[in-house]
Amino acid sequence: MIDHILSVLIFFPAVAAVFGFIIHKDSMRAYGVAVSVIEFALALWLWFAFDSNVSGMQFMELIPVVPSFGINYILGVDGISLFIIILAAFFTLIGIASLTDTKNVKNMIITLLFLQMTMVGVFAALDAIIFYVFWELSLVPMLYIIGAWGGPLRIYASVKFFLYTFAGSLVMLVGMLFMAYFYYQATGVWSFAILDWYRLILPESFQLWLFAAFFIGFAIKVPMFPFHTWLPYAHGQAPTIGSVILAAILLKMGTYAFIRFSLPLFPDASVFYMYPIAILAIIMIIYTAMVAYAQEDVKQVVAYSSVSHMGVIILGTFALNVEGISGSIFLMIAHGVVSGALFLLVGVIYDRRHTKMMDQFGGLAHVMPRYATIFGIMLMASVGMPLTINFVGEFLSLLGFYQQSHTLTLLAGVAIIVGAIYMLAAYKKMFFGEITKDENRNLKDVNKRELLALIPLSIITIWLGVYPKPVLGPINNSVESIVQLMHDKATSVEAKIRIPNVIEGIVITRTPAGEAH
Amino acid sequence: MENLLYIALFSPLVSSLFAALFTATPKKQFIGIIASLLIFTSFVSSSFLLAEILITGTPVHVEMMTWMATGNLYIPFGFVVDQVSVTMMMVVTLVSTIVHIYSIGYMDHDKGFNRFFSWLSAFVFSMMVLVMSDNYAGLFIGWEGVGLCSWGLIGFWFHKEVATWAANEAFIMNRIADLGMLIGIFLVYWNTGTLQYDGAFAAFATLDTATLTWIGIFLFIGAMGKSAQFPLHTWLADAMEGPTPVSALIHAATMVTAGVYLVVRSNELYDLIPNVGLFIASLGAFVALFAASMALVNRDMKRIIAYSTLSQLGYMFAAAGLGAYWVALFHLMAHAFFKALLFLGAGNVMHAMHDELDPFKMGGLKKKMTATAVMMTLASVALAGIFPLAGFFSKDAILESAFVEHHFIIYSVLLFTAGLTAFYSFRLVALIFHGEERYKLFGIDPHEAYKFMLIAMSPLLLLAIIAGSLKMTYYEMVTALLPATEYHIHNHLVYWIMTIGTQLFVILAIVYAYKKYANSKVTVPDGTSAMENSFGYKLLINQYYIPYFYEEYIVKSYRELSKIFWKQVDLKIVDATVDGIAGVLYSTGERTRDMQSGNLSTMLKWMVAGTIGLLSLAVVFGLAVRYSDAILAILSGLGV
Amino acid sequence: MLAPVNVSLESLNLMTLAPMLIPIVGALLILVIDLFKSNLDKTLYVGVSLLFLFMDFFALYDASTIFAQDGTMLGVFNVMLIDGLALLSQFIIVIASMLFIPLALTHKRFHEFSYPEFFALFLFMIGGFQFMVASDNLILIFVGLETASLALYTMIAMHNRDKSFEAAVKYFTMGALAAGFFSFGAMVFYALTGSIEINQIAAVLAGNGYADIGYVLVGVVFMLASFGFKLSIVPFHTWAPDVYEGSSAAMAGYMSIVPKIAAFVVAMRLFEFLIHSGVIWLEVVLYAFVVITMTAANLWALVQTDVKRMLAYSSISHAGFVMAAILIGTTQANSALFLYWILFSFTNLGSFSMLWISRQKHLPDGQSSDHSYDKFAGMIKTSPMAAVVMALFMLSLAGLPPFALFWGKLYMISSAVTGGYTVLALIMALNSAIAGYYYLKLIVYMFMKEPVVGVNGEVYVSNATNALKTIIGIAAVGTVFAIIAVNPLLEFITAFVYNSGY
Amino acid sequence: MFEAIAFYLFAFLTISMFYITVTTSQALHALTALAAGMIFISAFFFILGADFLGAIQIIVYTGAVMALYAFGMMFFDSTRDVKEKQGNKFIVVGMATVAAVLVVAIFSAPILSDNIVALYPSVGAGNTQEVGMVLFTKYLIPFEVAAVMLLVAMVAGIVLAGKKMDLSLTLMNKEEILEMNEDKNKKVLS
Amino acid sequence: MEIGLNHYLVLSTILFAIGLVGVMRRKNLLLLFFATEILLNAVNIAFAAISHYYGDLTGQMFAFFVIAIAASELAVGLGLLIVWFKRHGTIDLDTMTSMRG
Repeated sequence: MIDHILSVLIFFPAVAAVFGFIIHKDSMRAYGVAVSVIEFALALWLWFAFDSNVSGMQFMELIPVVPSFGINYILGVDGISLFIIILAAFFTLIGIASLTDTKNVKNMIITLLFLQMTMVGVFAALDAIIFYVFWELSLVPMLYIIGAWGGPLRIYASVKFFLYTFAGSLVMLVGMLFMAYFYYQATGVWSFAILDWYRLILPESFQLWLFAAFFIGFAIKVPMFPFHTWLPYAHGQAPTIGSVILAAILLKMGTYAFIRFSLPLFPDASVFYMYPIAILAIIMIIYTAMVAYAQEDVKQVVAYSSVSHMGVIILGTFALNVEGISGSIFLMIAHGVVSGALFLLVGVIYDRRHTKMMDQFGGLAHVMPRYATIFGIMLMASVGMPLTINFVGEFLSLLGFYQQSHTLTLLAGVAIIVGAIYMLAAYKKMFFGEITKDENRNLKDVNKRELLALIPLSIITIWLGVYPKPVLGPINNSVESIVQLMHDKATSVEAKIRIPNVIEGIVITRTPAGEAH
Repeated sequence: MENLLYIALFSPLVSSLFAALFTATPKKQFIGIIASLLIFTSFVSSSFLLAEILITGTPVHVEMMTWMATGNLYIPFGFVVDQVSVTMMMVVTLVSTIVHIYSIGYMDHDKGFNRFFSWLSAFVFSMMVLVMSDNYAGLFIGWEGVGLCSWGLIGFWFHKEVATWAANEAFIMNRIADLGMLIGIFLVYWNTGTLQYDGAFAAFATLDTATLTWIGIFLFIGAMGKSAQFPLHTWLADAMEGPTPVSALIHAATMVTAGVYLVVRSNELYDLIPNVGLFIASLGAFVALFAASMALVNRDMKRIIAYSTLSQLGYMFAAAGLGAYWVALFHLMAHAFFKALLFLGAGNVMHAMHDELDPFKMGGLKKKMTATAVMMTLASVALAGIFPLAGFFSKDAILESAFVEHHFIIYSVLLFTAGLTAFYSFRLVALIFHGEERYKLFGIDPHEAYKFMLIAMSPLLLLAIIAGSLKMTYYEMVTALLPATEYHIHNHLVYWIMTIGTQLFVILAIVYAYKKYANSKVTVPDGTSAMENSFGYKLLINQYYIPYFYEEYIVKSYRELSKIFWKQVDLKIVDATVDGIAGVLYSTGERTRDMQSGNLSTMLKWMVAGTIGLLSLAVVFGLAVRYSDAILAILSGLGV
Repeated sequence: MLAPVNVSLESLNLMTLAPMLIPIVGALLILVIDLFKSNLDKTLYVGVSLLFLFMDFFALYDASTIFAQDGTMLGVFNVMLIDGLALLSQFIIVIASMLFIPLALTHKRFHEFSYPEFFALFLFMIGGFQFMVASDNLILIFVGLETASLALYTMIAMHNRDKSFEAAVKYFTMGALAAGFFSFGAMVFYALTGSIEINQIAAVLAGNGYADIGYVLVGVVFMLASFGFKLSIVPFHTWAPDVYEGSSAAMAGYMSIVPKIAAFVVAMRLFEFLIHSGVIWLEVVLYAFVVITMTAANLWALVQTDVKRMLAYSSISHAGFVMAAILIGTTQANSALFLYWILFSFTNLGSFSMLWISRQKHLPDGQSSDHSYDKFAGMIKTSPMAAVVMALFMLSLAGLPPFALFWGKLYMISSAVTGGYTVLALIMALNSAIAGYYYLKLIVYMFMKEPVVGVNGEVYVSNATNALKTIIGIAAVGTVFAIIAVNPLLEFITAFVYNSGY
Repeated sequence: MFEAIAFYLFAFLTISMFYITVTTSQALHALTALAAGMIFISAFFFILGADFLGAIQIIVYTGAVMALYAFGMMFFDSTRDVKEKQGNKFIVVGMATVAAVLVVAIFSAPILSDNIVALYPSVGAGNTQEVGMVLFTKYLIPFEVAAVMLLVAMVAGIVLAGKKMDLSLTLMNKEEILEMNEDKNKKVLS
Repeated sequence: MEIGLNHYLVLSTILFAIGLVGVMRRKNLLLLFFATEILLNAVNIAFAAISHYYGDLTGQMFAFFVIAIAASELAVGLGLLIVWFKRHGTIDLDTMTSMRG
């Protein structure tokens, strides 16, 4: 089974979802929890079976699908995707376990399980078309979740989410087809396998165009400024569980794809576009942070904060060195945990008050101290307090990018200021001051079910902030091989300089650590 | 030794977590006691470490575990106890132990008692991490950690709008500086390949001055935020909204001095870039004067002390900037003792006065609160730098170093400030403890604080008095690590003239303050006197209008800009473009759907029209092909 | 005096006629049965039709095995041309017909199915289309086309509602005009080359290097107009929405597939050689047609309020999309055309059938047309299975992977990419995104809106019988599991197309 | 010379006849003009030596088609003036003129092709025989398909014009259909 | 003056154009069908002429089939008109606008 663990991880939830149709709705939640616990256990097994010292792909599977056109069902996992897969399993579990009594809970759980299939699929796929299949397919459950359980503008929000992403990814598809065609021209064989594409060295002019095509698809998903406007609507209207999964996992698809596709396939173009993208990322960071500050709806604050943080991830990715890329991958996980938790927290208060407007709150710390504490922890993680999970990622991303540009990093570093501004302002509005609204006087503090979701997240937030090594180690190995690949493939002189040669680099440093202590 | 180090480091953390367990439960006295005991444990361990260092002179260095390692970056949790850090550890643990004990009494009636100790201990832990770390990243952990705790403690009474506002202001201002710090760290990493102090310092020698200057500047920006140097100083006065023990510990004795610590710690860097050092010194001197001037007129007891802190921080930076690192550190230590004492005394007064802060509404309190009055007076004497108290030795050393280094402007500014310091300190003492008992007008019945609080304060009193005598011992210890610059004015005459002159000047200021404020004519100002309406007074009482400027021009414009970004740019431009594209497509469909009129005749006409359109194209194309040569000839004739 | 003609029977290769003759014989049989005994139940005729279609299928299978061995076959004085295109398109025609005809077994009674003649006409039509695709002689193409069209007009009218007559008349009249265009175009080519056989025309034109480019273009214009009508290329598409709306849903679905594939094959035969000989004008015009048809039809589909009309415009858009294959003209593109159309057949037939099973005789309250979006509101609550299946079809039409049409789109766009039509590939991709909106709209109605008050669940399956459900089931399975079939299909199609020289 | 005179004469006649057909508001005039035009066209066929075609033209068009149209006209009661709302006449005439001018412009050029080979050359036998020869060899299959087409047309005509179309099962509900069936049974019985 | 193929082609085109005029302007469906007959007849002339000038019978064949097609179309067309007329009492195509957009 371990040989096919990725397929099992992908299709187990889907099969379970199909069987879910025959489960009575009263037992559905138990069923959903059971399935997601098994899935999470499988994901953990994957982690234990994963050999952290290997930088390449593990647990590879290959089944021909359309061999004459080079489409194969190829799966594999490396340090980059491993943890996002685990995160996906984890958040589905948390999401189902903390699901409050919504209408149609059965449909919701079935949808979530399907969504899980697509999420795991995206991160495990090593064939561009299979990747694309899962990538697109993930839109459908999310569309349904937003559209069926969302707020008053849910239909607008869900359709916008779907179409925007769909349009972008179609452009990306054209890019993929081009890539396959170039591969065909070079080798005489059609192939959509990413690992095959890695071996292809394209002229820079081609790289530029292809990079742009892929970029549109990824950038909308991330979402990068100025393609981000679907996100506030989607988050604003989605039910809590939808926002949690959207922020924690779905957005990561875009940034993950940058690392999986754009960088190793187009090293020269990555260097060429580094500054424009970094500038976009900086606009994302500062501008959306300011927009977040202006929000009146706490969920929108978190939503815009997501965009802002994604900016840092993008910046780290385009640092094009091991520190930056590792940092950005770590930040993906970190942001997943933290923003997921924040959305859960917003959901907690929404369940009680049925509003997300901050002026309706105030002084909540008096009546909900536990809630305020957990929110505070996540708030501090979100603003990048050291020893929380976010800091590691943010620090490494910015550190990495500093090698490429000092000024831009300085600008991007404003993230830690503006991030603190909107977050603290929101926290102050919600939790501090006297209680002004009578409805808030008798609010119940977080209950057991909510704690069940929030406590593990808090623990992870601190644990990985203090001791990121179990995650950072495997990431580092895989990233080193990718950076090396980029360095080897780069054709332009500038790219050769910008992308460090890892093998050489290792010799220089690594201050001998006093491991004896 | 490692165990001692770990005990010193982690017992505050244990204390914090222990108290945190009870945050949601009602007040429990034993939590305060246990927390104090744990902090005391830390103090004891630190003392042992100090003894160890004094005896052996070798630093204790441990590496606990890896924190971050990726690419070439390797950051461990490493801790070092050397002469510099042990000084800080002693200061921190001692003052915190006292503040913890004091707080048991001070926070007696507060329902956030448990939470308070959790935060306070967490602060101690962060501070310990800050001073003990053996690398910049670890320092940054503590750096941010103390910022966080400061936020939590300033905003401790979160139901008060001003308190939470001040907390956020402090946090955000510190963040601005932290960005500088972060950039400094990046620069260190990319230029030296490591963030460990020893590795980085070793590599600094090989770097060019420009790079070093940048590193120095950015690290100092970080220090400016934490130590509230101009222009990031406004948060410190506002931070006085927090409980007074917090002000004593964080905003006087420890956290705000972290900036000085950073400069001292990076002395090998700043030694290489004297220009930056000079800038630091100048800024320090400026802040010393600037803050002292604001303290002259202020009518808020805690704020006066806060400005005094600010002013003294300026002294420290002046010293550090001039290369007299050990002097800066010594002043830091001495200042910690008497300033904490001053604050705790102010806390007693506040308790007695039911949180009244205006010294003009007090007066004559010495009868009711003799112990406090004595302590605060002695602390003020120490602050003013009167022989033989602690302040004299440390401040005098700073003045001397400025003089010896021939920075006479700095010297004179600092000297003048010393006079101001004496004046405002004794203005405060006079207003509080002497003169008419004005508090009676407000129907307040003051009483002395708990005895154990006073006892807890006594070590500080002792140290404020005798710390000066430790100067040479300290000098010998710390110069093992810091540059051993001893400032001696070789001409004895000049030395004596200077010392005595300074003393006289200061005493003059004290006497003037007493004369002006310790008599019975002092009344509660009502804003009508000529002085209160003078330009200078207004300028000072409004803090040079700097907070006003920040609020009106920076905060407001940020808020407005945010609104504009959201309402105008995001919704009306970015999003509207997206929706606009969809809208254009849709309305194009809507407008052209009339083509499908449903009338057969129209349909037939469309078909014919289509054919004719094609025909015309065909003819054009056919002609173009047939006469292509001619067309080309014409075109070339036209010069196309 | 004329010499007597000696023709050996073998040289006629009469076997090439078998697939076309089978449905014609079937049609005649139905007419004869009706003569002897009227008032027989429609199930008999459905059965007979299916039987003959199966025979037809096996005849085709037989022919295709021969083709696989011997290559292109000519027959009966070289009028018949059995090549890969002919076989592939006939497969599509016959299979789509087999999927269509059981839809006659409805729960409600409808006028057309009470006629035995309906089934006879249906089989005649299939025969007509088969002749049309299996020849490169313009006369036979014309006659086959007219046979099929005349039958089709009648079958539409036999639905017997005002709208269906209106549809039939519109279709007929425009068809007559198109027939005029076709004959004029054929005349021009004849005048140019003295021949009306496409390969001969191609040979002659290539021989003189397109000296009479003006004439060629006039011929091409009229042919384009004629096939533009059949393929519903903007601006010759105007009949399509009205005719789809007027005819029964099942018929509309059928019309969106079968006549078009026949027309595509002829268009491919006719225009491919022109494209390849570098008639730039044609390339430009086709490019414009493809883009305009895709885009404009999509835009009109956006604003529809009736699902059937939306599907009609969507079919136009899909036709435009597939037209790209003719423009690109590589083997990959032509294979993509067939692959696309096969996958499209399943999905589109499925979605029209979903409309068919929800057909009521009378409009529910508050609805202006048979299949307005409102009817589908909240369907997930009233009949979840139907909603899910319909959503599947919509997603497939939108080109969402891994459903059927995605693979067609993938291969088609890929062929554009390999053919060097980068911008076209992008336009095709973006058009899919625009199209996403209106397919999504239906899903939104079904899944995210509350059911319209007073409509109960039975409305949606009012016309359902097991036969209908089976057909929809087949279509759904084909749509969902297309991923498995793509590879064998692709290999099969590519081999056939390649061996036919396209 | 004779050929030219005949050509121009008949060309003038056909054009004017057809012009009348499309412009007159009298249906009867239109019909007559159309029939006349058809006959004049057959004259061209005779001129061009396509005797068989000429005969067919007269028989099929002027005989069968025109007769059918005449019946139709009587049925539709459109023997009198036909009132037609006209939109923009300019568009109609303009478009047709443009079309004609464009095509004429091209067609006035001679065909340059020199490699045209007559596939089925006239061998000097009578036109009818030659036509028959080709029709029943090469065009046998189209001929048969045309027969099917005519059958389809016939069936279509019968079905559409039949009485059964008067009632629409599509629009009737169950009860009405049952009732109708009973009526029918009664009729059969009676 | 020799009458060449071009003359016939031009004549055919003119007749075809007249047919188009009829198709476009006629609102009475019966008269509209007349116009479609003109279209086909116009083409027939050209076919016969080409056939004559090339000495090839194919054109006549085409013309022959065109006539057959015209006849069949007529049958179906009239059938449709009859049904419409029975219901609506008119064969004006302006009455057929129930579907639009």
